[in-house]
Amino acid sequence: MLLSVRDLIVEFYTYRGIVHALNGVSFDLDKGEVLGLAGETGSGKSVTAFSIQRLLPANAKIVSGKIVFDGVDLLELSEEKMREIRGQRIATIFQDPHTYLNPVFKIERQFLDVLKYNDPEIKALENKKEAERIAFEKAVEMLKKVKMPAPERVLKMYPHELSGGMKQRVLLAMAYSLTPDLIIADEATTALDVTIQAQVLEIMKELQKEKNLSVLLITHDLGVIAENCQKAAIMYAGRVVEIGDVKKVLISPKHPYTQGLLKALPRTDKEVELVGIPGTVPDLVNPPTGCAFNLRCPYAKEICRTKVPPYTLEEGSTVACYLYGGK
Amino acid sequence: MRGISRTILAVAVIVLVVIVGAVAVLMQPPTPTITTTTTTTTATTTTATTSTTITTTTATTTTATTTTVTTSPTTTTTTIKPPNPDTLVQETIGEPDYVDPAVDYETAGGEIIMNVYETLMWYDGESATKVIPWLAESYQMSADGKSYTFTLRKGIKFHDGTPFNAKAVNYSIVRAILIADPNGPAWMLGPLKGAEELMYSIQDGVATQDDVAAWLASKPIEVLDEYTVRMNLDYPYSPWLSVLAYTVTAIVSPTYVEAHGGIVVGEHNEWMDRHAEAGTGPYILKSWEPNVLTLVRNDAYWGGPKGNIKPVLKTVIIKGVADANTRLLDLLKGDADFAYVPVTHIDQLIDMTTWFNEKKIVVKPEVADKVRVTGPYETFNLDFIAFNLNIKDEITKQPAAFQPFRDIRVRKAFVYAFDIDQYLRDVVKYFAIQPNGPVPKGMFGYNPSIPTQQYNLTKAKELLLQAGPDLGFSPQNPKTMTLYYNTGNLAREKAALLIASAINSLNVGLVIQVVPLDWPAFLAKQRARALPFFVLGWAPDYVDPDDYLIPFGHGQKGTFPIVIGYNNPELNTLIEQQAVEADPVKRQAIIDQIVNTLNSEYIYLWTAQATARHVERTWVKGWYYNPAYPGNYFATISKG
Amino acid sequence: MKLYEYSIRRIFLLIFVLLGVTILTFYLSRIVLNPLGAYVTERTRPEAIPAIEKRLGLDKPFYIQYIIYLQDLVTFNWGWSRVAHMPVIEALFYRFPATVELAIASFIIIILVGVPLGIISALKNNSVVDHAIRIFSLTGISIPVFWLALTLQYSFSYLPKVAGLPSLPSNGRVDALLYQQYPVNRITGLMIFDSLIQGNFIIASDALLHLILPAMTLAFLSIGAVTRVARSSMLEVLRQDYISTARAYGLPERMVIYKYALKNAMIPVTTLSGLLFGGLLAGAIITESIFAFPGMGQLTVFAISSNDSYTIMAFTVLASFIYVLINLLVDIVYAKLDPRIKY
Amino acid sequence: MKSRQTRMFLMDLKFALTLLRKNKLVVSGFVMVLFFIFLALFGDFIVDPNIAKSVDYPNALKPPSWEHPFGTDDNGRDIVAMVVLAAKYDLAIALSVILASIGVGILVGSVSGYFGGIIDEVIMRITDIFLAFPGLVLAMAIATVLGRSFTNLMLALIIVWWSGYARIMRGQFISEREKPYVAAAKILSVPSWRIIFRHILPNAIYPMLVVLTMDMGGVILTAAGLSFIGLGPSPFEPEWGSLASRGAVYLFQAPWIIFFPGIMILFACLGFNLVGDGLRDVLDPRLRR
Repeated sequence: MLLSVRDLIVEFYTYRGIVHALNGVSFDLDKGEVLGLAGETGSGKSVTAFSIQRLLPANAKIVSGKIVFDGVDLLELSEEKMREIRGQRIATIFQDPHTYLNPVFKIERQFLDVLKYNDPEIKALENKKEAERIAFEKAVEMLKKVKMPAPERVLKMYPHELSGGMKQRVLLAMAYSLTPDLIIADEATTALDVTIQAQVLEIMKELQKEKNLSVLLITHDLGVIAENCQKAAIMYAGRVVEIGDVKKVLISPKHPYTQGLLKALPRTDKEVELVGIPGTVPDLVNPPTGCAFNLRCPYAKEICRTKVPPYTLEEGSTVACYLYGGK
Repeated sequence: MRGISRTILAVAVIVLVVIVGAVAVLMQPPTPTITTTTTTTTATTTTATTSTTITTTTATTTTATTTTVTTSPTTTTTTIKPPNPDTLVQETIGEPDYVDPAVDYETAGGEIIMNVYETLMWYDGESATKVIPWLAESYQMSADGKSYTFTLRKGIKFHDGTPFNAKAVNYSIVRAILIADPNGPAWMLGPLKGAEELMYSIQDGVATQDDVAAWLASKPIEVLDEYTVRMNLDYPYSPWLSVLAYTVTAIVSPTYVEAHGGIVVGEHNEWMDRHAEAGTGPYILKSWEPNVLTLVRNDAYWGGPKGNIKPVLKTVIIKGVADANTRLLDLLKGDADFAYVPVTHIDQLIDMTTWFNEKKIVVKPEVADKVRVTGPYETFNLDFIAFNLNIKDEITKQPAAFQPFRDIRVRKAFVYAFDIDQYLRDVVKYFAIQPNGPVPKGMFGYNPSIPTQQYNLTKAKELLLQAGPDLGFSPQNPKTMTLYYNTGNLAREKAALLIASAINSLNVGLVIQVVPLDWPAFLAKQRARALPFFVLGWAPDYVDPDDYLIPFGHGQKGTFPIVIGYNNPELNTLIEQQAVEADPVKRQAIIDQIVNTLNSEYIYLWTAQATARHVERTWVKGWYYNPAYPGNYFATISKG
Repeated sequence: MKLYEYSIRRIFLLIFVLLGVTILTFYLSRIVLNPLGAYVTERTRPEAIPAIEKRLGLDKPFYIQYIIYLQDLVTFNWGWSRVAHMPVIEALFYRFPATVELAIASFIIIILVGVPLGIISALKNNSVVDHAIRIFSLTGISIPVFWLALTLQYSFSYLPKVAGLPSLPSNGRVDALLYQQYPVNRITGLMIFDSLIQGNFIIASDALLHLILPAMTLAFLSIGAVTRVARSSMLEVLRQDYISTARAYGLPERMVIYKYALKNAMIPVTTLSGLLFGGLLAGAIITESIFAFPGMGQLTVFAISSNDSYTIMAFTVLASFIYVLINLLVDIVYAKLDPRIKY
Repeated sequence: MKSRQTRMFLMDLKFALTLLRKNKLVVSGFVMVLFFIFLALFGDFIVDPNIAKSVDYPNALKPPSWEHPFGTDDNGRDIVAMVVLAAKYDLAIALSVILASIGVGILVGSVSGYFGGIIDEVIMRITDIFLAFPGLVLAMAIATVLGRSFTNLMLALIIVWWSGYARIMRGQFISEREKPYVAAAKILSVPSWRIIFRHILPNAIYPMLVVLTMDMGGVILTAAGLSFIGLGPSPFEPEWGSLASRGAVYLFQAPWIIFFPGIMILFACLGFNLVGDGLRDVLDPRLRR
């Protein structure tokens, strides 16, 4: 098992009070596997991504839980050790390409710095000039891989001179150039329009296959998950409510929330009447007791309102709901 | 709320500590007794009185460390050897306007001119009343007193090597008249034949080349031979010899001036304004940097009339230092040999109690071995407040509606309201005496028996209450008036404040505001007759009562009567009579009559006739005081 | 639009602004202040005044006077400075380098102290250090200039002298006596620079000593402003996404802060420092007059107290020119620093 | 619609106040400002106002003592009394200059920012002239011609101060002008002056609040500077700046004349600046962590 997250609880300290962003997130990710993490905005998807990388902002605190990566609990690591893992072992691709590249440096500078500090081969070189040259070549090679036209010219340009799609490809190239074991794609394609989105996902799939990487694909677009992931996990109000094989979860959803989500999804193959989920996403400053979804769940029982439902295995998917046993 | 009250407390505590700490520290300001490292064989004791350091770092508390080390000063008078014996450093205020004798009209420039150039007549050492022949050997006055013939000394050379002769005398005086600077001293040469008329036409821009040629042809100054020259006047003028002792008649080397732009009618010679190296005097102006003038010795100096003047100092540096405290410190540290110490700071050098009681200058023991303070010497600087009888509105140029000073009771009341004792004791610290009229003490024509003005607040209130109804002011409907003074002069500012607060305290319906004005703006308002009443001063040109009676008394020609609208024809004729009266006894009688009439009209409130004092290091020798000198005469000074 | 065209357009606007300034200056000096004041004393005969006006050309109608004034301005014949006793342009030539030298000295202190303080205060946000720095910088901009100058003079120059301890000089630009013995001939007018070239280390060190107190006074006032801008812009930048990218890609924290964050944060700081330097160049009026530092500022104070309108006009035109020029330079530098700016 | 907007505003205000209360610096700044305002309002009751109009040379330049905790100035007046009386003048000059300048600034800035084009270019160039022009010279000209008085000092400061605000307001209006709510108002043919004053101004004014608070201190400092070079009011109109600057001549004999008025200026300005600095953090939404 490459990555296993157990009961991760994260809180944010703001002026309005303590926001319980994650209330016990648990899931596993195997080597070479692509896990889709879906949920509405505010369900804690990005917080999970940032927690894995330990890049949470100053006012956030990981209360408890374990993130075991390749046998090592990342939460115990020193900042120095964590720095080595970031980039070399775990890479992240962020959502809005426009703001994730430093505006005042050319692409070349940023790309080469990343390589020089992470790529073992380049790090070993004493001669500065030599390191630059090899890093440059590697960058060009990676950019070609992500089907970037005229990579040499792109490297010499400033971020604001590139389009959104091209910038995302640069980030992709940077991420993959370090051959990490795990790629976290946090809404990596949401900001792009559909045609570019498809191309980028295509490139990610090829790179993933070629290097047998495992990918944690975070998105709210169930369609993207259906095409690209083997397993899917549905998050709601800071907890994973259902996780399992993508086919099972999307075609025969167990958890009422997943069912609600799917019902709200327009289908091309058949006529269907769209039904929204009543109520709104709970306020995380004082989350509801028991199962967070109980206010909006049609099958909610007394127990749902009092006790947090445990995970039970139900036809190959793990689900946290009292409909499926568990007292 | 608890958080807030704690911060309020914290802030209050910090503020309090800063202020209380400062108050404690400032209780006794350190008197500047400087310990000097000396080079003499007998080491002097270092006397360090309380030295307090205030480290007022921002809002944090003040740390006051007071170290008191007082050891009794040694009784043996130790002579401290000056660091550089042949260079004198003088720190004073301001800089010359120009150093060209033909145009310069203030003391800073006068000091340079007096050391670089020389005049036919000059003062004999310390006496200001007697002028003796200097560059001239002897002179005869014609019977009608309208012409003077001078035989000049032979063998004197200008700094540029050319000989001093009658041609140079003629050239120098004619030059001053042809430049005719309206703000300059050339008007004093007015009595010379046709000179006044020519100067007026030059100043009015109507003089033509042939007017000048005609005037020169009329030979106001005749060069009889190489070393004799005769000057012809339009009318007998007894002060002419003292005019010839004024810097405007300083003799310059014609060859040097011609080589540097010559004479242009009505225009300054910009080179001569900035350079003074073409005279016959003991020093030459070597350089003029911002605030620093350097004089160097003229080794070929002819020695003066008695042949006894041999300049010792090689260089004299005159530094303009605006801040009095710095001058004082440099003096005490030995970086300066002369320093102008104003009244506000003199109490750090001399023992004020002996000065207040016995009017004797005694230097404080701690600085006695370093500094010598001599004086008080009478100066002829007269400060006064003048009342405008015909106030004009500056914009409409018409006489203003409210003319309080036309009523003699108001003028008298203001004179009574001025607390002269408080002014002399606490403001000018007795470095001035109360004048009794326009003629300053120490000048011919001064009569000690004339009574001085008295301070009597009750009488002042009485008079103002009487005058109030006639002039339309009363406690119920008060009128405000503005008293102007020129910024920068602290003594005049305090005189204005004193009279203003006195009148305001009477609350008879007159409210006085005090407003400072820049000098040029003050003059512009004065010319426009817009100053209701003002504080000002007058300094002498040449040492003669004529130079005071005209400006204060003469309705047509007097500087002040013109601007305050005062004209007493009878007084005008008396003033003209005394100018031409040769017999001193008769002249004194006329002058007394003039002064008494003027005082009876209460036109002026005489506030002070300043007395000067001289401050120098103990190692300076050979300095002497003459009220007529614009500055120090360096030729007789040495350091040792 | 290329940078070149942008500059041309800005220079055209600059000329327009300068023209406006000359009109205002002309109005002030000729109509409000009446330059005659500098040429007429209490001894001048009233009848002589018309001739003086004619000589100064004051009797002509205003617009002609203005045109003559512009011609004089362009031909650098800026009239006679009564206060400096020399033609105004010569006075400027003499005194401006002194102001420049003081400006450079205080600018160096401002940047070396202000920027690091701002960054530290941003990195340790809301900590005790941050509060201390904020109080220090806010005090900097709450102290009256002359009060600070006089307190420094009192504590570092007067008291040590009284107590016989070594003290900092607080008067003038170099010790007159020392300058007599080791004269330095003027090349650029920057005392320290000139003396160093000529190997005259005595004067160089003395000039440096004389610079300390005035430069410290000037610096203390502006450090506050620089620190606050550096702090707020650093805080702003640290929250940007590209910083988390840098961290996510394992770049060392030191590099993330001092290379990636710093360059972005420095943009607003550069603009502010440019403006501050412009202010310093215009002459530290009060500081120069307290420390008797013979620069433009001191001359202006003398000119104001004796109403010498030619010197005041020269100072006004020079100060406005510097302000406008510095603004242009700051904009251009801003464009160089931030590639996103297009014209 | 109205109540909801005000309710939002009140909620926001309450929220801002809670933030302010937490920040120690702001509270201490607030205390200083309150003390300054208290002195200004009640000065004349605490101390007899005609001390300022009288002179008493016998006990001039007396060092701090129990009778005169702050010592006496060169005209023999007790410095504690003068400092208390001066607070009124300083508050008056600060308030009047700021209010007048913001008034003019808004007018000029809004017009040129909102309309843009030629109007903007012309107005901005004129503002540039005033920005480039050294305020000192203007103050001097006014003081010379009209004489040195308190009102003239105020006038001089106003004439120069407004240009800075005009520029800031213009910048604000340009950025607000692009916002959709302005376009919406235009479509509904709302008259432009209403758009400017009812809609854009409330949003544009926020950043100004910080600048205004800090400039309150700035005005007092500039006035003190002008007093030092001799352009301040006459001795009968006590103002901290002129009180302190008159002490410069007596620095070494009587340092207390400069020290105490200077300290008052420092605390007053520091107060305003602390409050302003705190305000900036509160008003800047992204900094609300």
